[in-house]
Amino acid sequence: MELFLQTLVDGLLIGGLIIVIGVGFSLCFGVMHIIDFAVGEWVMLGAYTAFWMVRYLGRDPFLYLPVIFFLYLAIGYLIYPLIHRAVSGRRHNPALMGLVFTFGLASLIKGGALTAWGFHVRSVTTWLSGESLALGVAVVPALRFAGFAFGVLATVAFMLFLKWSKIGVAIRAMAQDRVMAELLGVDTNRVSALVYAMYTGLTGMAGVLIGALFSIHAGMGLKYTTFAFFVVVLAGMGYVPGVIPAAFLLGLLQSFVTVYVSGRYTLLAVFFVLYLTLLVRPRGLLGRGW
Amino acid sequence: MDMLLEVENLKKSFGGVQAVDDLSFVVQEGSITGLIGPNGSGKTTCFNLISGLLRPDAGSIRFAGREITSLRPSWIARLGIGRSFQIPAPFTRMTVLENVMVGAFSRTRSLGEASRLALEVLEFTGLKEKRDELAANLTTADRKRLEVARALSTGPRLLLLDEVIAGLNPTEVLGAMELIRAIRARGITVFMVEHVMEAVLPLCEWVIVLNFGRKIAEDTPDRIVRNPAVIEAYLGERFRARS
Amino acid sequence: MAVPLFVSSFWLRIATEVLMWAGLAQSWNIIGGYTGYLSFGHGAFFGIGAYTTAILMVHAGWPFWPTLPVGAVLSVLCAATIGIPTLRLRGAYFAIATWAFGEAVRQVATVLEITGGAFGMQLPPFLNLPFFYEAILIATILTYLLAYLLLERSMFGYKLRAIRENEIAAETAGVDTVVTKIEAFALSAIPAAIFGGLYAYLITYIHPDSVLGPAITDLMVVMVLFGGVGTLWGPLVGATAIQLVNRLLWFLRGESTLYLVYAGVAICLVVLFMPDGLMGLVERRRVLFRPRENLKALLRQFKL
Amino acid sequence: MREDCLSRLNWGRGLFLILLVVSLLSLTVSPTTGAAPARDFFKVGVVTSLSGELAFGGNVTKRGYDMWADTVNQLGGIEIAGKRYRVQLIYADDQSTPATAAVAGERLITQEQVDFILGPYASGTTLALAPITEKYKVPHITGSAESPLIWQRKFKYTFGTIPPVSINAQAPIQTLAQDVSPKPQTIAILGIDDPFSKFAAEAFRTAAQKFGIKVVRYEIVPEGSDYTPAVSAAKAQNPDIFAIGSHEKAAIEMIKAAKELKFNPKAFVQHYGMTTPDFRKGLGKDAEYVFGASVWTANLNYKATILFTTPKEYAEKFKAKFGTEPDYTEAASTAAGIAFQEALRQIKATPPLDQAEKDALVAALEKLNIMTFYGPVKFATSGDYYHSNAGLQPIALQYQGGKLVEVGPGKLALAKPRYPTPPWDRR
Repeated sequence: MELFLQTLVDGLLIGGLIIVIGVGFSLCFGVMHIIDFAVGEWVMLGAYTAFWMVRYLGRDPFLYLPVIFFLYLAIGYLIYPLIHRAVSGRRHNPALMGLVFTFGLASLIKGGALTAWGFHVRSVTTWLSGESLALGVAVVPALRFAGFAFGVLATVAFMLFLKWSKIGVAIRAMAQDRVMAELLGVDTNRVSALVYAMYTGLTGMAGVLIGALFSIHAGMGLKYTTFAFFVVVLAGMGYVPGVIPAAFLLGLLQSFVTVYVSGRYTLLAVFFVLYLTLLVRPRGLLGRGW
Repeated sequence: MDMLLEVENLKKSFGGVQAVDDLSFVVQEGSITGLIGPNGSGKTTCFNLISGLLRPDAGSIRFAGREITSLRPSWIARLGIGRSFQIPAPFTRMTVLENVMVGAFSRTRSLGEASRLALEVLEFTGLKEKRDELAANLTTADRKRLEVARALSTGPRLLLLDEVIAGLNPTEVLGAMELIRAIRARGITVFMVEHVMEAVLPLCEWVIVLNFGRKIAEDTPDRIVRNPAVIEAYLGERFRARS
Repeated sequence: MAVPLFVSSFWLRIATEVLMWAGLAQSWNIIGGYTGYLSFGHGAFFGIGAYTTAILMVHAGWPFWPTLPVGAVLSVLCAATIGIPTLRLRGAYFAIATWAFGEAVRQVATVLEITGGAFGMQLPPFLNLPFFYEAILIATILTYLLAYLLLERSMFGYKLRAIRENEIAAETAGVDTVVTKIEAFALSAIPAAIFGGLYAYLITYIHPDSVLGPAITDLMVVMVLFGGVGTLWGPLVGATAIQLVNRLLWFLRGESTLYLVYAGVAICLVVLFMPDGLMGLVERRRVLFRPRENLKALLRQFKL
Repeated sequence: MREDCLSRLNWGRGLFLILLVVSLLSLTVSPTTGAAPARDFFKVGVVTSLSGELAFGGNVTKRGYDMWADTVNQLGGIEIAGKRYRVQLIYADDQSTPATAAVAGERLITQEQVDFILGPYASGTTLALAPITEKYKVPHITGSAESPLIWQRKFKYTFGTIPPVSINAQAPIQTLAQDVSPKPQTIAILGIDDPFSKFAAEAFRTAAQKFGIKVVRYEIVPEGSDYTPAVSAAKAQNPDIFAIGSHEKAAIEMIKAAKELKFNPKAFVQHYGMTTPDFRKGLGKDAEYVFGASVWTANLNYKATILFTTPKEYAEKFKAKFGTEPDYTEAASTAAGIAFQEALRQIKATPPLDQAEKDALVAALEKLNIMTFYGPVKFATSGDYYHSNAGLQPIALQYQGGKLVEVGPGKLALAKPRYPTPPWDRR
């Protein structure tokens, strides 16, 4: 029973972290119809940025969360025109080119990180590292809880922003129908740029937490790309609220398979569920996808 | 004359909008039938439902006595319904001939035979001279012709034409009307959505009028233009002033 | 008749590699280039071929040649399994599903007993390099011949290109797009599996990371893109250029991670400025490489 | 009519294709490896990972090989029958992939015509290189690869100076079973799914069973997964020993997870991974008390005569040259060079080596039994560990006061093992 509760808690905590990546990624897809293969690489870059900032500026990596958010917001905003160019109508198959472009971007970022920083494993320590809370019989690592809380809060804040702000309304309009939004006077190019920027900002920020929880190395992105894909398919591609249950499902799937079956089959179980979803409910578990 | 296409109680909604609402009509074999209505009245949706690109929420479509509701578009095409698109959708990096050959593969598996069939269609539609041009390089009028040619190449009994005349200059309009008549002369039934009344009225033998997804009238063209409901909904001031 | 082009077995090995990549790139081109559906897990078929050959030779004692068709058939079955649910959906789903498939096959190979798990597998050594050179040469020629006959000279090729250009229009023109796409995907898996089997026997040691790693798919995509998507000779040109540059860099600088950067930059630049690849430049069909205009267009987009 | 349709399809292309087929098929070649030109130095090929995933380890072997070559050349070369012959190392990067390792071997042997080869860092690349050296009958010693798979294959021309991991990893378990009290009763083993780590985990299990420690959980998880659930599951068994079969990266994450979960077994056991600087940096004071294994440290008291007299001397010279402390891989790589050097001296072969001399070199290596600063080098000539170094005894290490200390097994101990490990907040 104790192990069961601990497994449940572990799973939910993993899920909480994945939400942040999933929300940005899903929205990015909903608005721009582009899958960003570099999603894991933004996580990796965020983690490295935190590492270097702590190395040269000292203090706790959590302090740099806002800085990193705005840094990657800016980077995303500057990269967007390139993506726009890749998918603009002058090409024969814009959607294909967009995919290939982000694929190349991922290779570029990963290769750059490997070349610049090598295969060393780095880690950062926060004031919460190694601390834990007791929740009944289960132990809740404080850092994980912080990650979870951050994930949930960031997602809620983001949803509120989408719901209430003027630009949020434009974003939702675009996610529904791009052409219609354009006709209604939404500057789709600007909105897309903002969405991409927010997505890179959020993902970079998630990278800080992931880096603090695990270790930081250039190859860490691959796993989060897989998770992001899993989450959006389960949520229904482009359906942002679906990300929350999907991420928790992924977390629970991981922890329960590891504990009660074997850690070797964890990723296989994830892939199996992904395939089953595509087969049976391609529009997501809630059937609300694109 | 037989009924080639029978549509019964067809319904389709997008989100909260009822695009096609309880629509029933028939198209007689060998006729040229027009489908008209104001913008957003559900004409193209209706075409998409017939050609299988959309699945209806309710209702049935029968073609030559056979139920075709919810069949895949390629099956419907092979059964004998060709269609053109309002916004021409040529295979841009293929030549005019190759474009039409793709449709001809519905009738044959041989390259040579497909090429023969395609050339014949091109000759008929007046595109033979341009057979080796890339589709991307065609003028708007030629693209519309190519749409028709590709639809014809599948060997249809019923041809759905979605605004093949709109956007053409007066000479081209005459050419297109001539082509449509020639198509019917070959025994192919034509069912067309069109905005340009100057073309619809002389061409069609029967006209169906939609508004907000519902059929508000159907009749011969000369009677349609005098139908108050139609005038009210659609034709408006322009035609009243002329008549 | 014999032309002594290669003086040492080192260069013969390089030539063998170039030919293999040319064939692999073409296999990706069938689905990614001609059909316009991006398979980001194509390396999985290479790995399935490699493991099939290894398992049949090591555990079942088969001779080499009959293992190749078995690997090809298995790959076709896998392609159909992945293709049937996802090729009904939009291209983005297919990209994700194939990517996940690639990762899943790697996981399976790592977990199973019969594949040797993370220990990899060793095949009986057969170190006759000219044999492999000629076998791979023939496989590559057959791949190109297949591509030429099926994609450039038959009904199937027309249908694929129609799907790439406009899927809805193709469907209404009577092309059963789902079946055609699944056929194309299954077809594209065959050469990949054959090369996998040849590779396994050539290197004699295979491991989940070496035959199922993401790098294999990456390279196929880069090579096709660089050479020219959806053209017959593009993959050959791209593979030759990229693999030679790869080996040259290795020879001169020996920095393999920098190579990832070059590949990434190459992909991005090709997408942005040269979407038809080298073949596009050669054929002067659409030279988008006009630096000044491109720069201006880019700057315009910054004024948001 | 058919012509109409096909006229656009360029017949020239088809012709080009046919020409290509003909010209390429006509290239029937046989590899030519003629006799090497006369020279008065030994050409030594080195295939190792200078780039890619294993570049860090590859550079470790490179330092070891360089240390050997530079020291030999400082003395004027290898003395053979009264004359000295210098050595020249020629590096070929294997990019951490088997395919490139094979090409690299091919290049060194056929292009550079090297006399013998010093082998790669990793087992996977070694397994791809060994068939090439076998094909050309070129002697090959790896100073690092240690997977039992290499030795099971019984390559005639391939040797290794490090004993297989399946032997080494037993050392800390043996120490815990025999040298501490009360003796631990239970062990949970968590391994990573790569060849090296999996062999280590299996070695832990074998040793535990041999020394009467009950294995309460044994699990292999894939690299890069979230280890917390797996550690939770291990914790639930409340074992005395928690053993981690992995490289340093996963070990760091697992120990972090253990701390967060307040999992406090009486001993943490790792093997080579814990000897790396990354491990200590990554964990800080949480690295304290962790047990590990090695085959060599600078503190051992071997007495030798060839090139270096003691481990201490080697370590000092190494530090003066490279600025870092040598670890066991660097020492083993240097020892690989020494093994070649001694075998060459015994058979009195002078460069360039012809095939008969290369075969004689292999025969001499099989008979070799020498004492070096690295310890005894004697290659097994039969059994499951064919051609691996059977002379060495593995050592158990522990972090004590931020330093690695030899704690066993038995007489090899230079300090007493600290056991049991205190709770997390008192380290």
